[in-house]
Amino acid sequence: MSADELRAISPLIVLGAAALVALLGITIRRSHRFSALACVVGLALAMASLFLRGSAPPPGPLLVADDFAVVYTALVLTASFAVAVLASGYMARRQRPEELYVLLLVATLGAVVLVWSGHLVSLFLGLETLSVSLYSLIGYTRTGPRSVEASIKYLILAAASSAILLFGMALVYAELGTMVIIEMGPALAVASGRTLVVPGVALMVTGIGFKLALVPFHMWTPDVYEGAPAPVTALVATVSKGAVVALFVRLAWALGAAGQAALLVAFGIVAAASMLAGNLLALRQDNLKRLLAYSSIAHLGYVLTAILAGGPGAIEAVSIYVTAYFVTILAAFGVVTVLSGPDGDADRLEEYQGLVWRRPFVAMVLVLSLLSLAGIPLTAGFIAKFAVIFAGVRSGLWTLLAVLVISSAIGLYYYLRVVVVMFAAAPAASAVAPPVPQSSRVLLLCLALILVWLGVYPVPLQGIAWTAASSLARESPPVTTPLGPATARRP
Amino acid sequence: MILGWIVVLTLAGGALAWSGGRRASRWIALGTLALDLVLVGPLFLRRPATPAGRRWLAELVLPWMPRYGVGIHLAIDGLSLLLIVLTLVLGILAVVASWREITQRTGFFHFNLMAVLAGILGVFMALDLFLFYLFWELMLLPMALLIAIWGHERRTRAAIKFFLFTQAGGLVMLVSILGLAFVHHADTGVLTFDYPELVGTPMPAAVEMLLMLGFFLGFAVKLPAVPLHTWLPDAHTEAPTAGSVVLAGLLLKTGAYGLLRFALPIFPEASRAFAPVAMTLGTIGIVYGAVLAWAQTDLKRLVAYTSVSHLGFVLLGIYAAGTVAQEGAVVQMLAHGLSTGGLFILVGALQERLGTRSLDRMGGLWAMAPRMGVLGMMLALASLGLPAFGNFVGEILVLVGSYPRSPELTAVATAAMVLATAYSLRLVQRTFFGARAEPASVLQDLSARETAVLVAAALGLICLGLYPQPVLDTAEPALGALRTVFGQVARR
Amino acid sequence: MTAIPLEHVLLVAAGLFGLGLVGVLVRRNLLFMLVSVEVMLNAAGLAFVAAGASRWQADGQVMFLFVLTVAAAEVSVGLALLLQVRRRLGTVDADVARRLGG
Amino acid sequence: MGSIALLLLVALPLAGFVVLGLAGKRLRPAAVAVIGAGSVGLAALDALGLLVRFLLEPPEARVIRQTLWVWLDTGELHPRLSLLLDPLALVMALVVTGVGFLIHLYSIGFMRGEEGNGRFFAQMNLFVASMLVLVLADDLFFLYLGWEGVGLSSYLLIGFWWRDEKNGRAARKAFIVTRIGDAAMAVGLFVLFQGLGTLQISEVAARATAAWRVGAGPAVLASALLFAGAAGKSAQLPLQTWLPDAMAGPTPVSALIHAATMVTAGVYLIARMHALFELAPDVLAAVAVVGAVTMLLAGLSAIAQRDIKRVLAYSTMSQIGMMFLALGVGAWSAAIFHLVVHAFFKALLFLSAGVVILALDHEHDLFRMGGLRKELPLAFWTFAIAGASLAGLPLVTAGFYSKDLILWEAWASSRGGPLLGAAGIFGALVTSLYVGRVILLAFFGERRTVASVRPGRVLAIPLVVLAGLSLVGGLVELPPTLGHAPSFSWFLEPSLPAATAAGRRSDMAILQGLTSLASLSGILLAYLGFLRHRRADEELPLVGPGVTGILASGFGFDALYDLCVVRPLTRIARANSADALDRIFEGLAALVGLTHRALCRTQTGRLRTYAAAMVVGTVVIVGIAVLR
Repeated sequence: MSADELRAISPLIVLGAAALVALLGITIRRSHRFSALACVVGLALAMASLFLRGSAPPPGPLLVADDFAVVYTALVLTASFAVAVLASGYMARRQRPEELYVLLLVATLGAVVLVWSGHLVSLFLGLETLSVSLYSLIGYTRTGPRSVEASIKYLILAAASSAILLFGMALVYAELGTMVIIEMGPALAVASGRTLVVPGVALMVTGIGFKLALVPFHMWTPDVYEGAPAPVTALVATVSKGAVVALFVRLAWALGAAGQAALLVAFGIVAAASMLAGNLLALRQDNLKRLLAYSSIAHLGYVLTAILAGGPGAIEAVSIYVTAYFVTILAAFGVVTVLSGPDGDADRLEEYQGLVWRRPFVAMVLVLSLLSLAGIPLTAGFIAKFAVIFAGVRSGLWTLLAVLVISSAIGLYYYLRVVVVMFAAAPAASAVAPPVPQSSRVLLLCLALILVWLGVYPVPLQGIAWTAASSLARESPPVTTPLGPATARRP
Repeated sequence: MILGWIVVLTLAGGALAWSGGRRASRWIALGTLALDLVLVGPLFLRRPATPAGRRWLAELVLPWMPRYGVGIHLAIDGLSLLLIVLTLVLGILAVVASWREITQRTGFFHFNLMAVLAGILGVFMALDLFLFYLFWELMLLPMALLIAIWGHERRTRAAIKFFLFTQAGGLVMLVSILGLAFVHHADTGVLTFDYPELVGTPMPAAVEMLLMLGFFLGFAVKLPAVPLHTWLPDAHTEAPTAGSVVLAGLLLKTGAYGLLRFALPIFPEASRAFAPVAMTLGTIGIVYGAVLAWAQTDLKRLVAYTSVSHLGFVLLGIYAAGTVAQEGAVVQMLAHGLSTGGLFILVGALQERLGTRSLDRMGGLWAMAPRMGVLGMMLALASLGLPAFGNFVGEILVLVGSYPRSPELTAVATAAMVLATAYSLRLVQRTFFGARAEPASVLQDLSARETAVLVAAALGLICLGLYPQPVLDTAEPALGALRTVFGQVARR
Repeated sequence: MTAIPLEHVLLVAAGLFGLGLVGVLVRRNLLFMLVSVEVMLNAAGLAFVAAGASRWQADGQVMFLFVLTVAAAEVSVGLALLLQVRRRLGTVDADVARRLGG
Repeated sequence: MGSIALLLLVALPLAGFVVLGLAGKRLRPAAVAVIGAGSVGLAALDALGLLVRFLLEPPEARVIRQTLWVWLDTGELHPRLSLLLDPLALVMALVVTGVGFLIHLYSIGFMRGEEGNGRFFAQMNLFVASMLVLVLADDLFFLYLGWEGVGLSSYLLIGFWWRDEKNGRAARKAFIVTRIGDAAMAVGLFVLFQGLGTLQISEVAARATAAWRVGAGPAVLASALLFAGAAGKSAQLPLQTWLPDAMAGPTPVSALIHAATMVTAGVYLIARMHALFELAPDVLAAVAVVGAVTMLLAGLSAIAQRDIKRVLAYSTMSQIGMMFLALGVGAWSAAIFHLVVHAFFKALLFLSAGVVILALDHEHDLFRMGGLRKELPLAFWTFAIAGASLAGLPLVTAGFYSKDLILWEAWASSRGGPLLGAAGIFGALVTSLYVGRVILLAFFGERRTVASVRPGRVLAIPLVVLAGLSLVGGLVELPPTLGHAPSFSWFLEPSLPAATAAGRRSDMAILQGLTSLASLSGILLAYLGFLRHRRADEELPLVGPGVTGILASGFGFDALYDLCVVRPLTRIARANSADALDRIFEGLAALVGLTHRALCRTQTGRLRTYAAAMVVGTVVIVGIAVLR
């Protein structure tokens, strides 16, 4: 492991080190400030090291560090940073908050490994590190029965799904003989039969589908989102899903040849079902966290539609969508976190009645994020939805587009319903929510500004997304992918 | 360059009004709109002198999203200039009319009102289809908030219904816009959303019809073509006075403007084939709106349904294609804006004083409020299409223009004039004449402010009725340009 | 001795995997659900070992090692959570813990 | 100089309307009266001045044109607000302003002390201005503006006493029924415009004769639609039901609008567009038949009316039917002559009836009047003179000459025939019958009520003047058999072609004898039926109560329309007032809500349900992947 190889994987090392420091810190003297600081600084250093890696590729086939990986890693790190800041405010009033930051760092480490993985082993390891740390994070507020129930549900189902994923990988490996994702494409082209590969890929998709909460595997989402403490829900909704989306895109790109029409049809059904079910389930939800859970199912349906559109344009659309989705969901759950008191999270809709007149700043951030989720212009959500429809029209996925239009029309109802409740007259006896900690206030402000800035002037985001898409497209072997016509490798 | 300033100024004015106190916000809103009108003024004077070559009175082109071929392209010709002036005038009337009515959170109220007006101004100026769609969606949210926060009894339901209807239509339009862009891209290899370049894109008939229908659906929801109109009565009834004025006077016109600007010129063949269906829809709208207006007991719902009837004329005129019919549609748009805006202000004043909108609890108000009676009578007569008012000129031109295209529809539309008489006179009778339903309540007449607003609307209608030539001259070059693209449809 | 053909082993692994899957569905006690998940993981590990063996590559076994470690980690966290469930919800029965729903 | 006078003609009443409209409330009643009556009076003088000017000039020079401004100019449609004064228009203007001024004088006395006096005179001036626009317009669109303006002022004035809901309903009925005619007329204008490319009245006549041959489709369609418009405004079958209810307005309004001027607008329109109508002979025949039928039905109905004003309303309808008959047979100038004479005696009838009504404190029922001869001598004599002229008392009254001219044309002209002539004569008989009945019931027999108010001098002047005109008016047009001085039709020559009926003078004499006999026997019958054998139960002699009911209700048209048009439309509208189309979207929303609830049930919260869903999902996906 030469010096520059070490530098190549420096972000992972920094994250690991930060987790250790935080852990040791707890053993010496439990201080919430120190742990939080360690976590935040660790993430910041990791982000910095991400750009100071130098040009050398990471050693061995396990990890791949192309622009695509860098973009998604940056996203994951910023999301974790935001969650850490939110958690510092949220946990200040709880007992024994320090362990959360360790778990958070480990989860982030797992996510980054997942994003960088170019090999089945690193894929599995990244996924499991992320999952295991999530189990305990979800059940962190031990006192409430709901979060414990949520965590055990998540554990059993996640474990089962990763087992399914593993079995799928085994079948694929059995057929193709290689575990390196990039080599799978050519191996597939040369492979004799497809008897094992197709079911293998199908099983892998199920494992990934669970993490992305696509329709047949979505049922855990509302319970976990409602049960878990608010910052952890934000983590689950953003980091876990974002990393897995990156992985799915990389796999889909590499395994393009294997995906016969059958798989595409299956994916189409899943996407359509996710969009419709997500929006329909959220229609008259009175619990804000469950509502956001269902809406995130629908949003992943839109992402899957974008992926199905195929070609580098699709990857660009997905990257734009994921970025916008991250910022929006972080803002939304940030508000929920800030409003949550020590006795329980602020998830009942009545608590948000007339919020605009009681807590104007916080309410406006939530309104902005809801509008972005609904895809109203001048918000990042609109640019994202526009990119997805753009990709869809380009590849002529008319049925999926029709479902997208119908489901987002349905979606408008419940987003607007919440907004209107927030603008309604404030009830007389409304519980006075805890003051907003300074750090969370600054974070929410930044998120809101980014949200509007991306909506008004999205060109830089589109640039970044295009660099990510083209870098991924460039590395794949020159195989005609069914996900779209042969695309020009150099833009 | 003024165009950009007008939209920005309106939004800035709104933001300033939000921060200002209750009294200040009104004056700020009024000042901004007046300033906009001053900015637009010279354009109006420069109207006939547009140099032959240039089609646009004023134009602003800025890069925005080069990768997607999206740019900020604002431009106005005669047609959009007229509608912009109408927007500003009705905006001022709305602000003045709700001087006393809005008591809580007036700052935020004026912010929303200015945001809606900015959105509408943007719609009339945008030439880049993406930008057009952005402004199209932008004007919905503040309008929905106006209804939801300051509305009457069932305001939440009405606000959400209004929002859903238009958004769904908008989404379908977005897919059509993208479809159009890709068809253009496939044909010329250039990805752009710029209207001048997209016009005249050759495309197979089936695709053209499909895309045209997407556009038509989006606009038909806004310009309420009959089956898609059911959001209108709820939204108008529950909206505050200023909301109703802006909703009826302006938002409905964005649909008609969209048809004239985008649907017809970009898809000439499909529009020509679709014209009979659209004209029939228009005529059904006229009759259906009139019959329903006649049957209402709630005053605001009655006036709302008259809008459906009047806008039916506009739809008939647009698709009857030909100088006379389309200019009739433009005049009808302006006249309807003033007459229905005025009626809503009057109804708002009545609701403020009597606390009710139901006709059964009104009657015999002439004795106590003669000024309100006279102005109400004039506006009702205008809406039934009495000559010497703008509505008559609009309707007659539409009918004259549409007669050669289809005599039967024109006959039915003319017969609807009788229904218009029925509902207008019923409105006047049940509010001002007959016995007093509630003798106890004392009703003081219109204040100087309200009288000034209504007199302004009435005078505007009379000028439009007796001397509409300046309006026709402004609209003619714009419609002429659209028509050359849409081809000589109407047989002379 | 002749090498055992890959298909046979995969069948066994598939059978084991199916067993684990059914276990998760059928058992009411959370503990046994955990156990059946472990069975599924090990079945997948076995498949990996077989795949590796058929190609004379060590990758399969390396993967199996990782599977073992991860399975261990999961079980430990799972049992810890199980204790919490027992204390908080008073039962270990999967169907009783359904306060979250709708 | 002429054009300024022409402009002034319209400007004066308009100015009166604007001044009274804005400042009516603040002016004292005297000032209101001066402005109101004065403006119309000056207009009358102006019209007389123009008449003198026309008489001094040779016939072909008797035209003044004045264009105010081009109303609008789009594509090939460019209607101009332009006025045209030719002999026909001048005659109509003279009637409108002359009779109008007299009625304004009368209403100063009649409306004294009424609330809203300013509003009354403002609306009366608006009516005169609109009627003048209608009569003087040279462009059919400008005429349409006057046409609707007249309809509006009739609506406003019928509903003048707005406190009573009944008046409001009558006013709305009048405006809506006439608007049905106006809609038809509008479509007629579109047909004309599409066919001829212009709506300039003089231009239309020239181009129509050039472009269309006799009986051409567009010509027939356009004239039929214009006839429908005329029938609406002039209360002819089938749009006549609004006129009797229009009596709800003050009596001067009934006199001016629903007797002298507005209801004759239809006659003027057809006369003005005679060139177009000549291209559609069967439409002309229809005009004649409708005129005759309306004359008879209205005449018969008038016999059975209890309300003195409704009798006069049906009488007006009947007399206009006679004018339509004249137009139908091509006797244009005869129709206009009868129009003028009818304006004099019908206005007088209404005004004298007004005196009686005022005297009996707004009592309209004939059977509660009686024996007012000595009480109100002025009213009695003026009513009798006007009644005689209406009945067409031979030689002495103007009515005789105008009615006889029409009957002669109906009998002898090429388009007429014995049937129409006979109908005319029978009409004359019925007319004199109901006139006799009214006079006898109101002024003879024993007195039932005490007359409280004596008519002031201001009321008396118009009555006397109109009485004179009712008698002397006929001398303007003497038939060949009686001195042969057709100066009236000679005066109208440039605008309207002269009557064509050629026939031996002896036949004309016989006909005149017949009509005289008819009117005298009518009066005799009235004397016998209503004075000598006056029935106590107020029923019509000789006929049973059933027939009286039918006649009283104007042959049941009101009930018919109510049954098959008004009631069903109201029921449908009320049933659908909640907008059935809304159900579609409400249903859609409900459906979505339903699926929401159904899906929510899948979220049971049980771990094993989620696991089962996951497994099923996996199996399905693997199945699709492998099997497809």
